[in-house]
Amino acid sequence: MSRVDLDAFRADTRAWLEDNAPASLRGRPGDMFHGTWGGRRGDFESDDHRVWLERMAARGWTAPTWPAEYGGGGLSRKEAAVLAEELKRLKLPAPLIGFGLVMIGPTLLQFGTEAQKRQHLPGIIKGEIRWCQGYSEPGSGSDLASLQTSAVRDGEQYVINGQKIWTSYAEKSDWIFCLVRTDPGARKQEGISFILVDMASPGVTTKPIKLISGASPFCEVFFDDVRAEARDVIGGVNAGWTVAKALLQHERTMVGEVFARSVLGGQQELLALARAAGLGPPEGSLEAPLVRDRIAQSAMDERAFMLTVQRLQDNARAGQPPGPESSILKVYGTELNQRRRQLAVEIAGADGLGWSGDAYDDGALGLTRDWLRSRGNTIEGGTSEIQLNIIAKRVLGLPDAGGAA
Amino acid sequence: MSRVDLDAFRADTRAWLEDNAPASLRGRPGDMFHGTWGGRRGDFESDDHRVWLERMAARGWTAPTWPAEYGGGGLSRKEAAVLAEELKRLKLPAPLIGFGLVMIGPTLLQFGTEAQKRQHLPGIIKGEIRWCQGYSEPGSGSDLASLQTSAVRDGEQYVINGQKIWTSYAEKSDWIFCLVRTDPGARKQEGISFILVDMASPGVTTKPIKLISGASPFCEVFFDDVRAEARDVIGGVNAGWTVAKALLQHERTMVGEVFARSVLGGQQELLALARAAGLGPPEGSLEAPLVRDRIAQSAMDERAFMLTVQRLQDNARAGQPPGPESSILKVYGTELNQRRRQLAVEIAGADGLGWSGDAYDDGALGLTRDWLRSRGNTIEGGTSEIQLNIIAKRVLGLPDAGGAA
Amino acid sequence: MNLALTDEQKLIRDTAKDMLRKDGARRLRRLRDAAPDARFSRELWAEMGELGWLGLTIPEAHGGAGLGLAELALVLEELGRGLGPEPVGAALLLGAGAIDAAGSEAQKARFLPRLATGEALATLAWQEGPHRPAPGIPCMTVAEAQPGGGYRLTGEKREVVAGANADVLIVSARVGGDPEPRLFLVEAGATGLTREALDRVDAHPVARVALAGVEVGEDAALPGVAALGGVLDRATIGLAAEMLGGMAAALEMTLAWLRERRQFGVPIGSFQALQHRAARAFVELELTRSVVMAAARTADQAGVPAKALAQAASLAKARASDAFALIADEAVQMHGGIGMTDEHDVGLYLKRARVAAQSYGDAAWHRDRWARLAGY
Amino acid sequence: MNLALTDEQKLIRDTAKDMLRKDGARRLRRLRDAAPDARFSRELWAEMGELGWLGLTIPEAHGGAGLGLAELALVLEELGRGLGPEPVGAALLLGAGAIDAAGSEAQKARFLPRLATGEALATLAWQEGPHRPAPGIPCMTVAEAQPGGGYRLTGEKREVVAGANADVLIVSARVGGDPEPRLFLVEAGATGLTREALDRVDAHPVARVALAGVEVGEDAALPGVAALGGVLDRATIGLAAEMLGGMAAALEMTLAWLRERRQFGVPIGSFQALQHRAARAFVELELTRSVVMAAARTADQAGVPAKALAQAASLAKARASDAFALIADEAVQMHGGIGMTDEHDVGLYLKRARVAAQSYGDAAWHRDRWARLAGY
Repeated sequence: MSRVDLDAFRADTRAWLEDNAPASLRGRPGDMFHGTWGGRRGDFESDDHRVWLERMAARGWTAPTWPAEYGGGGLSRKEAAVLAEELKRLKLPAPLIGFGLVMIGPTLLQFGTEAQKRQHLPGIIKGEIRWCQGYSEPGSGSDLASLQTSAVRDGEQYVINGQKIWTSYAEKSDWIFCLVRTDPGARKQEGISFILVDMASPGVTTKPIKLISGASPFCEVFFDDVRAEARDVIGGVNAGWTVAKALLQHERTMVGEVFARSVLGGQQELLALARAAGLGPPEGSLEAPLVRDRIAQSAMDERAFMLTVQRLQDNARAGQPPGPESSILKVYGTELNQRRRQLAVEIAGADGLGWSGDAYDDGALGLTRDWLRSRGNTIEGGTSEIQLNIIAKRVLGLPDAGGAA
Repeated sequence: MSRVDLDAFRADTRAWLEDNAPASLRGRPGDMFHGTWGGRRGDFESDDHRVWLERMAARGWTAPTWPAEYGGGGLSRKEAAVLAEELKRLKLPAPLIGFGLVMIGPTLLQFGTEAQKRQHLPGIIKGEIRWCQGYSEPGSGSDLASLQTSAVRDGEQYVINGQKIWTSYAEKSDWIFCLVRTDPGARKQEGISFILVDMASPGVTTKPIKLISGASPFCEVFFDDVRAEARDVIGGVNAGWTVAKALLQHERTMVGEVFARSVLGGQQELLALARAAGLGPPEGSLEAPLVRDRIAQSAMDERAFMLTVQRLQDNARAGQPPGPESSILKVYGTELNQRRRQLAVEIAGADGLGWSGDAYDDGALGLTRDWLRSRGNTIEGGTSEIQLNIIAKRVLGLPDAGGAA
Repeated sequence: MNLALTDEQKLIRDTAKDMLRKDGARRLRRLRDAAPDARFSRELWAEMGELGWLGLTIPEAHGGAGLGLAELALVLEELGRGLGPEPVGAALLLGAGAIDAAGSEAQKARFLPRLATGEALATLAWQEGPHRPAPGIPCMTVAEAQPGGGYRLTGEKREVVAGANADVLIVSARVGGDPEPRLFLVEAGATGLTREALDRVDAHPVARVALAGVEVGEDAALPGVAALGGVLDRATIGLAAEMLGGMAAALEMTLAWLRERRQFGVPIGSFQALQHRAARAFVELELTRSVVMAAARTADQAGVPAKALAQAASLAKARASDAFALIADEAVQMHGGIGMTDEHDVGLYLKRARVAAQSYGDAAWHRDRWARLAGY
Repeated sequence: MNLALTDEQKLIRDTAKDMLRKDGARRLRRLRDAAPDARFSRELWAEMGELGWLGLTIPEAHGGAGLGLAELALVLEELGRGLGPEPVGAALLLGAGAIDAAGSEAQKARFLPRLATGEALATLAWQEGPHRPAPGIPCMTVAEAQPGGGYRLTGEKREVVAGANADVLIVSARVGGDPEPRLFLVEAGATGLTREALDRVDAHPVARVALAGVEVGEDAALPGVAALGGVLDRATIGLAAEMLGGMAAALEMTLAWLRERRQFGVPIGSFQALQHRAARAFVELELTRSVVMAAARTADQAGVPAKALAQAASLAKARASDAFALIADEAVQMHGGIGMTDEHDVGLYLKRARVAAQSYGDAAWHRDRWARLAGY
């Protein structure tokens, strides 16, 4: 596409957004984890949020680069970049977020049959179906391929029994993409299938897991003679491991980028905390040199991390697709966030150690919870240990000692 | 021994030292690595040093607790402690240092036959024979038991061929205690013998190894059809691994304690460097808060380490013999020294980076060399990795994955 | 100073292990489900008193066992191992400790025996900001001498251990132009005294205390001056001992998990990267044990100079803070997902580690003090 | 700003790899065996000039290639990988860089073409103490304006890269009461100029320079004022690029050893503890690459504000300092005994890492500056 065409696209987009983006949403950009998740039970922060989703989804701009035939925007990468810039110009939130758009959708585009794409993609794009992920099991954490949830063929269906754990927002989701064992006799990676299951099916129950931070973003999901359709196996029966790995790599890149966004502004937050704790005047030089040094270190690490995210993206655009290097982002981004959350609590001192009650203000209570929650960052989405194994073996080519990753 | 007897011993000792310790040596306590090493080629800093060795050796006080029948002092632990206190009171150097006293001597006492003790201990105690250690080989570092130097029986002798490496002061030593393979067919730990070899034997050659610090404290030792006596095998033929391990554990404890002594006074050295570098006035508060924090950290780590050395000694005296916990001292003491040496160079800045020449004063040149030398501390005497393996498996009881330590 | 345990000390430790360590986490969970001001069981406290725990360091003349901090540290270590939330350290080292260090004979005779039995609980209200203050920052609570005798106390205190539950609060306050605060006994029912129990992340009992012109008699003032520093140093060593127990337990729990949990067909404890990290955690634990034991013994030396006590306390607390935080972080990480769940105890150690690390001065505060004491 | 390499940049890198990286360690060893003042090969320098390396960032109008720091950084990275001791970065960024940034057209025309060919070597003498000075510490070298025109320079400079070998020294000196120093051209033969080559641990050419009333003409003063900061920032980025190459090479050398060296019947690179440490070293390397590339591109932006350049330089240098030190330490440790021997190259990286880390401001200095620039 020529520069002239792109300029025209930008002008049209800008005009359309000015006409269609609800005024109440401008200046509220949101982030990857805070926004409209959609789904059958989807509730919206406001009617304007619903209108915004509907208008964007009608153009396929909830999934700008997906093919128009499935309801996507059909935009080129350059057009999508222009759209992103124009959304950013008005500080508009994404019309829709969630695992449909970033995980199962791209997986369906890569591995799905034409029929599977036609069946599932439109619901994702319109925000009608909210998805969750059924991977880990109590006995299968880092060693995911040892999973035991079984799926037994019965006519045109599979009968599923077993338990998943660490499923984000399972209780709010409509469908789940699952790894199940379809051939118990095969070597462990070879008997696994990737199947889609409607959470409304009889026999599916969910139970929230309370974390040390007090929140319950994860669930256990139990399958008790749950029937799923055989046509919803993605990538072929007993070939699910390939699909799963592709999705995991995608997840790592996403998690890294999410952390990249979430660490933005860390310096200002830490500075404000330090000044509030009496470690410096409202403006100007901080009087606590050790804290000052740590804030600077954190800010500089944050900037280095952002630049690394950008460099991998620039390389990808230059034709060097993201490989196992994405593990770098996962390892570093999550540890950076942990260091920042701990530093915030340390700066706040006793004010950063509250659990509940009026004696602590909401910001202070958030510090405690965010610090506790951050400890899970290096565990979820593939532990740091697994990422380091991946870097050592797949990037650095160090010899295998057997076992992990 | 009663307190009264001990007091009498103290009075006698004090009187004897006052009479016999050369005045020129008082106030010069020395350390584990700087002193009189003795040996056939032993040269002495001064005649007084030679006199001091001869007088102390005549009483067996070069090895105060060793049995008098081999020339040792025959003192009880409490008497030996009194002697040490009285030596310290006059700040006298040890009359003799070296691997004879701290490594092969104790090993002979534990594993030697009566004939072996009678043959070798007196020479150690009198400082007539200087010893070195022949353990590592180019292909056998951490995996010591894979050593290849061969010893083939020939009548009452063994014929030795092979190469040792990292032998401290081999070129200045008279005898070497060696690990050699006497049964090439046995499993690797089971075909090893511990043998004593006269360095003057035909076929022994040494070659110094130049380190990155410029010094050459280590040598390669080559054995080319060297003949050693079969009676000089310690602990039995093919049973050398047991002897070697006991000696290694002793070496670790010793190295830890040496580092304990060598780190003493680190705070004052670092402070003086910081003041000299303009980071603070000649007295009083340091103006560089980050450097000040690191000096305090280093000083506190040093103190914690010293207290741990003391605690293990106190436990040993209370009947809890030192076990694999001595690896803690090796790991921590060597890393502490590395941190301190690097901090010294960082404080000195460009003044701490000289290699030679009048532009740098001797103290400054020492900073550079000591820093470089310290990098080897975590490698020699069993790498930190090996020590951590030992702690994990033998102290913490974590399961073996096969392989190392 | 001897850093090996005596037989008597081993006996105390073993008894504490059987009675205080056991069930600590269960007691903690029960208390954290209670309202913040109900996070103290008077029955259990009386029981502990009956068994002699609460008089351990109180002089025999006042009904205690007259033992040293070296012995109490073993008890606090066992309490810390089991996550026991009872304010034994604060009661003995801050409450009874302040009265013992600065009180008159009459005050000691009046309070110490009741504290030793657990009939009453005393604590010390000294902290005023979110951090231990830097040197030179004065105490803002003031005690105005009243014309008719006695004092009128005004100010706010925070992070008062068991502050909502104590029968007696010892309050630091400045008198006139004196830079050093004095200590005053304030009984629970005093007019103008309000106490707000806090719900802190570790669920240990702690409160904010406000004094709005609380009037106390002449006999409420402890005569000893400049005693606060020593009392705080002893309490700091006590906290470090509790932390030592916490980190030891968190590491042991983790080692057990490393042996038991299997992935990729082997126990995860056979992975060398985890082995080395566990070994490093153990090294830190052992060094912490040395400094805590040395600090307690230093405190027990007759006539120990204030500077030596302060150095020993700072050494112990700085190291305990860093080591407990490291070990608790590693413990959660090595437990994986299960370590992040509320139902697993390892997270309770993580929470206690952070609170303890930031109490009575964090590691950086104590390094700063160490340097100051050493003259730089 | 795009952080992917263009095809032209890849070509430059590959050419530098073939010509500058190769044999660097051999050249370094040869030079370190020479006397300190002979640690520069004029023949090799002229050859490098002929091949175009020395004019890379000199404007085309003055005989250079007119390329940016982004391109020069790739060359310096390759030089650093091979341990090449030639002062390419200093010559281009300090010597030619100062003349280009602050010189008059006549000065540029006179010097730059000779620098681009390698016929002459220029460097900058700015440092006066063992550390980069904290803000507010004035330059102690003074330039007294002479009654008959021209200046008289008095002072001492140290850590002058290639200071004993340069044909032209650009000297920073204060004029009258100005707080900011100005820059003056001093040619090698000047009366009153003495230069002492240092034998530094990395064996790179560096000297102390004394100016005992060196008289220079009016035309020796560079007219540009306040240019020193920007020149140093660009040189700092250049040094970070060289360090990036050094750490990359040290890590690659270590990875090769981990694959090759066998103990306990397996390659030591199969031990997970070493794998994880190697992986962490790689993460640090990759982050360093990002900040170095970003800094070079920032410097190349037309009209970049001084603050943005300073921030980018500090980010790059702080990270490069810490990462190179970490990787060099790990490289020696993982090599084991052989890594401690003088004959193995890995120790040369360790030495260079430390010198580079402590040059142009160490990591703490640059964090301090980052905070200052950000207003805290």
